[in-house]
Amino acid sequence: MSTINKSATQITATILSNKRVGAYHQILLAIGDLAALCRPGNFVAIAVGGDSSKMILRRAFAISRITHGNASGGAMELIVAPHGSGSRWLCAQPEGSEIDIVAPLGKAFGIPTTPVNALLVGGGYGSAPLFGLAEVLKSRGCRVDMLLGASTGSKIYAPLEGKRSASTLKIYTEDGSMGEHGRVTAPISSLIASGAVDVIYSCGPMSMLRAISDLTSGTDVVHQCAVEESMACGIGICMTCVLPVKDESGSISMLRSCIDGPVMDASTVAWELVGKTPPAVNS
Amino acid sequence: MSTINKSATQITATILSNKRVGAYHQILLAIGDLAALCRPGNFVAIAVGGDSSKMILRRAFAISRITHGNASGGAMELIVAPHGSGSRWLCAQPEGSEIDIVAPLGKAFGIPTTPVNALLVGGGYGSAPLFGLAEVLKSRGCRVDMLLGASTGSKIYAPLEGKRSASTLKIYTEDGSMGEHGRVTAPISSLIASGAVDVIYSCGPMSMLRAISDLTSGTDVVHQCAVEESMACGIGICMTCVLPVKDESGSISMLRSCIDGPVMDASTVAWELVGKTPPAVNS
Amino acid sequence: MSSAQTFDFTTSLAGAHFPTPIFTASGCASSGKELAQFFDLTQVGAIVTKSVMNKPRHGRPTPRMAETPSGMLNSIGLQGPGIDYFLANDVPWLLERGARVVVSIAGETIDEYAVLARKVRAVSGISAIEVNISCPNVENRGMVFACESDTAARAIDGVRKIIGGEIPIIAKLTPDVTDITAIASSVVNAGADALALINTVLGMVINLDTMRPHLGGKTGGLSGPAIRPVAVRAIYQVHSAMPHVPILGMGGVASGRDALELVLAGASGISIGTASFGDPMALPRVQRELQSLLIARGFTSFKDAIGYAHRSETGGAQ
Amino acid sequence: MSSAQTFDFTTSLAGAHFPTPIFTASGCASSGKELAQFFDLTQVGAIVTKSVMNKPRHGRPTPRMAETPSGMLNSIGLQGPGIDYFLANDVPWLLERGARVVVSIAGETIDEYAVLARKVRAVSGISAIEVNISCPNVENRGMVFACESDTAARAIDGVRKIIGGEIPIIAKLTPDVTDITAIASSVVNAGADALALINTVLGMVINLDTMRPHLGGKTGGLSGPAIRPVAVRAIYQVHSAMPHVPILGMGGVASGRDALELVLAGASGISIGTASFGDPMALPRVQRELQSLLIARGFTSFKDAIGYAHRSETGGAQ
Ligand SMILES: Cc1cc2nc3c(=O)[nH]c(=O)nc-3n(C[C@H](O)[C@H](O)[C@H](O)COP(=O)(O)OP(=O)(O)OC[C@H]3O[C@@H](n4cnc5c(N)ncnc54)[C@H](O)[C@@H]3O)c2cc1C
Ligand SMILES: Cc1cc2nc3c(=O)[nH]c(=O)nc-3n(C[C@H](O)[C@H](O)[C@H](O)COP(=O)(O)OP(=O)(O)OC[C@H]3O[C@@H](n4cnc5c(N)ncnc54)[C@H](O)[C@@H]3O)c2cc1C
Ligand SMILES: Cc1cc2nc3c(=O)[nH]c(=O)nc-3n(C[C@H](O)[C@H](O)[C@H](O)COP(=O)(O)O)c2cc1C
Ligand SMILES: Cc1cc2nc3c(=O)[nH]c(=O)nc-3n(C[C@H](O)[C@H](O)[C@H](O)COP(=O)(O)O)c2cc1C
Ligand code: FES
Ligand code: FES
Repeated sequence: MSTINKSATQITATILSNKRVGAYHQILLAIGDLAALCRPGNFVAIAVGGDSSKMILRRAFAISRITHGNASGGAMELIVAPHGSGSRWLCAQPEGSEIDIVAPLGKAFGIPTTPVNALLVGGGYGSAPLFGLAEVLKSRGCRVDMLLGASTGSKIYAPLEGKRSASTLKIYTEDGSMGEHGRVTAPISSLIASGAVDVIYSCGPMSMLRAISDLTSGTDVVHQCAVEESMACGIGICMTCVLPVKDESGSISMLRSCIDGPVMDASTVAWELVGKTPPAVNS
Repeated sequence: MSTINKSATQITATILSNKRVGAYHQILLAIGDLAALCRPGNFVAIAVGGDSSKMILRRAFAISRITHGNASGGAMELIVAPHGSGSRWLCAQPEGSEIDIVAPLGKAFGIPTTPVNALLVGGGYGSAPLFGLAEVLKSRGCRVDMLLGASTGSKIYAPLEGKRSASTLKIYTEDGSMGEHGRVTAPISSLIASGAVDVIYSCGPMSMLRAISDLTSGTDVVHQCAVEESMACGIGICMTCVLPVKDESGSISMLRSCIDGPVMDASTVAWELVGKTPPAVNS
Repeated sequence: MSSAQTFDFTTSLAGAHFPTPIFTASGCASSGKELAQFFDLTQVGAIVTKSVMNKPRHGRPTPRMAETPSGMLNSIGLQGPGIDYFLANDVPWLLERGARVVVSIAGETIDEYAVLARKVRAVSGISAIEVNISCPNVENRGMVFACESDTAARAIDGVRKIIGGEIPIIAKLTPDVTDITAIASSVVNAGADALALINTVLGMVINLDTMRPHLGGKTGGLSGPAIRPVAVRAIYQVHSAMPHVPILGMGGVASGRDALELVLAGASGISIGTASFGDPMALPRVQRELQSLLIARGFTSFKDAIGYAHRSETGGAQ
Repeated sequence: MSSAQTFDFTTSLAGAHFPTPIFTASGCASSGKELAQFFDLTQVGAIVTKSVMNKPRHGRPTPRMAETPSGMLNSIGLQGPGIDYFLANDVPWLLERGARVVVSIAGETIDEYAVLARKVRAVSGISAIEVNISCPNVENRGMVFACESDTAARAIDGVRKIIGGEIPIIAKLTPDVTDITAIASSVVNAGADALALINTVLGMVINLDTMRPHLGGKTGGLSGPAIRPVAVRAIYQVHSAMPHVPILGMGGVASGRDALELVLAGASGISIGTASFGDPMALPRVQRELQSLLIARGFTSFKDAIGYAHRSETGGAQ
């Protein structure tokens, strides 16, 4: 009936594997036919805590990668940081557990119709959706460079994966424990200046997304970012996850990052107003 | 400092085994040195639902039996009916799970100093504390007869155990699916009349306890019953579990069944006032 | 014993009829569209839309939510597109598809309620109007309308003058008052045909990292299972005081058993709010569960169960 | 950075001093004795005893409790031995062992509060008196004293006339009012030296087997983590309105992080109620956890954290 989240379904998925990788858990869920409907940038909303849980809201996680395959259908990979009680519960679920998920949710990354030079920038677990995205872009003939950053080396997810899926990979850590010492945004200006970048795809902390937006503003580089706001519902019914976004006329709307995002055109986000009340609507 | 619950401790106990037996689960917990402090009639209060549980109160269960023994210390046996969400959670915990318990709690059955003829009457999971009690009574030279009753056969816990621990065992079910057809209270009058009973120990639904009290009233038979009231704390601090009890002068107090019970002298309980407000206190 | 085929699940609120008593809760279903992917909107009682104001509104700054034990706080601040856009776009979309629509309105002044009622009146096909008076009154130190009998009654009176008698007026009350039956009786006297009970309970969470109130709006509304006992109490009290005023009950309903509690306390319909966040299929599920529980208890019609907990111990269900 | 050795954990409530800010909550520790098996009563701030009335009382019929999501309802009905027995037996037991004692009193009439205060005054060694005015006033249609500024103030005034200036008077308020700051300011004007916030929230559970209210007393008081956001909000509002009136905070505290929320909102002391039912060692545990959290945030003294959430964004902790 509706066009919002038109592939989304609620299913019970079995955990195929759950492995600690650095500071994260790599969790593989059997999702059957749903796999065919998931696109890079979509996310999944997961019920946490079991039957008698005091946690009443789902937790959102980027779909890191989809593997199609064997008899039992496709699988969905997640990269989960044990943060608070919900994500820690998920990371503690053993292989074989049944998990209640709703997926795929939200807007996916836009894929160019002609080959372009793409720069993928991930911060922390923000690298999650980039591996799957890189594969799709490469299959369309794009050149894919990847930058991954984090505060420390254990928070760089699977650097070897990165190497496999991108043409080049550079890693930055703030404490210098892996890759270059510094922030993942450091090389972006010169990459843009050298003309090596047509589109930037980014995912990570809001401050990183905003910093990249500052670097691309005034350039021809398109910047698609996957934002992260606290979400109560993940399906567009609660209005908790809003972000100030400008339309062509410059007027600002508070858009829901769960259904109008998480992937957004970074140049339309009014970054300076995030977490503030925009000026009153004039009508 | 206090004399209330003077052996009670909070410990983490490991589930040694969890087996379905008829309509119940027989659960064995490793409790180490605590075993030496538990007496028949004491109960244990168990935290349910895990770390993120919305169930904030402990559940009370009679200690069915204590086994002393091997290197790791003693074990506590429980007989648990999967009733609501808390007891179902407990019944679903696999071997090896760690459970948060407080035990031993409450007043135990009084053990006669000289050998007597004891009749043990259990309704449903109310048979739980009777097996351990039977062993103690027999070790003191008492004759132990046992009556077990339930609505149906699957709710008679471990009839073979009963046979082993008592001199005689009679079973009653309301649907006639096991033992005699009828209520467990049926034979009591004639047993009393025949002089075969000095003390009755009972545990089961309040209506059963009350019916037995009616049968013993006006006789010389002592009746110790283990009552069951909804308990929020199990340790005497909340006043939810009260029961109207008469003192020698006949005046009624609302006593806490968790610390002044669960075992009570049935002749002092004002059964007709249970669930009602006694007349105002005169002072 | 009745079965799902013969069971009469219909309900009515002051003359408006619904095939089932399960509704969305205002602000927990947006304009309805968003849930259409998950279930057929025509199969539930009605879609209660997010409270709409006269002008478009941005609402409060983020963060707008905090999860709490068995509940959550929200401070949305009535973000919305304004009544004109809403009536021109969202309502027709729902009506065209055959869903029943209850429009929720919210104002900052007594006048704004009347203006909103006039605009709603101009659109046909709407089943009822829910008047959310749990909003700050800018003309009176931001005091919430529903916190005082006087302002609550005046807001409802303004709506009644415009739309009274055409479609039922459901006044939605806050539980954050000393005596909810007093507020209830004043809005009924002012012309409310039914009552919606309860709105969220005022709460706050302090963020332990910033050590400041977590929500952008500082305080927020507590909803979810945590407040269910408060909802049951409010419904029971009001139904007891005014048994003939129908109540749309809400507050922490996440399952059929929860819904049944509110119905027995006196609710003629049930709105499901926060539960849809955790389970997008909550409405059809609760509806199914409620029906089975009623049938299992020997009821042949939903209406027989309304307020059943008030009947004397000896009265029977059947 | 301070350590557990140098950290100043002491607090005071209107002149009464306590080695730590963690107290029991009235009605959730009986007379104190029952918890002595689980921890050393002298190691926590104080034992707040169950509200005692002038005469012995049976209280309400059972069932007296119902578990609810992340909370519980109780309807004890102030069962107790009466003030004479209590002062002759329970208070001496606690004082002899070196515990600090806050005596909670409850009355059915304005006079009864004064009578109770006179009896408490006759006993030395008591740290403070908590006046539970969240009880029904039999002289005024059973309306709870703390629901109206007037009756709330008169109950406190009666106590002040007897005991004012000797030991601190802590007025305990119900959150079930339209404006808790108004009630707070009227009791402070009447002579309350400090406030206890919050008592339980009125709720109800319907038993789905009997289809009637589950509790013997029909309604009951909701407590536990479910109501924590309400407690934080009430404490924040009252501290904001009257920053110099000390608050004994309570409502759903089950861990150090919960206690910290209430402290940052404005509480000078924290009572632990329902959490002790689930964990008899809750008091010493919460106390330990709170201290670590404060030290980790750079505080060297507990008092510096009181009401910290109200300070401007730029002010620092140290
Ligand atoms: C679109 C999207 C994609 C995400 N992808 C990933 C991912 O791939 N891997 C990963 O580890 N994490 C991801 N996150 C963050 C993840 O949702 C949070 O870490 C998680 O919700 C925290 O829940 P908790 O119970 O552990 O923490 P708590 O702090 O106890 O959660 C309390 C509440 O706040 C919300 N919340 C807390 N932190 C966040 C956050 N950062 N973002 C949104 N809501 C939050 C929770 O959903 C919950 O409702 C993503 C978030 C969004 C919105
Ligand atoms: C002293 C004592 C000994 C007991 N011994 C046993 C035993 O050996 N085996 C066994 O299976 N059960 C026993 N019970 C009953 C057991 O405590 C309840 O079945 C259990 O608490 C139900 O919890 P729930 O979450 O499954 O049910 P729910 O109905 O969801 O529980 C909701 C609340 O009500 C309380 N409650 C519900 N039913 C009872 C009840 N019958 N008695 C007390 N509180 C109740 C729970 O503790 C909980 O707080 C005993 C109870 C007491 C007081
Ligand atoms: C995110 C959110 C937004 C809400 N917005 C509104 C609203 O706009 N108008 C209104 O009357 N109630 C609003 N409510 C209150 C709900 O309609 C409902 O009364 C309350 O949440 C209790 O029900 P629940 O526990 O099922 O959510 C909102 C609740 C939530 C959680
Ligand atoms: C079983 C029970 C009995 C209570 N009895 C009293 C009482 O006698 N006097 C009083 O002032 N508060 C009483 N209270 C309220 C508590 O002191 C406290 O204010 C409330 O429970 C909130 O705190 P909590 O969530 O930590 O329990 C009682 C609470 C419970 C749960
Ligand atoms: S999370 Fe609910 S609208 Fe986006
Ligand atoms: S269960 Fe709390 S006093 Fe008995």
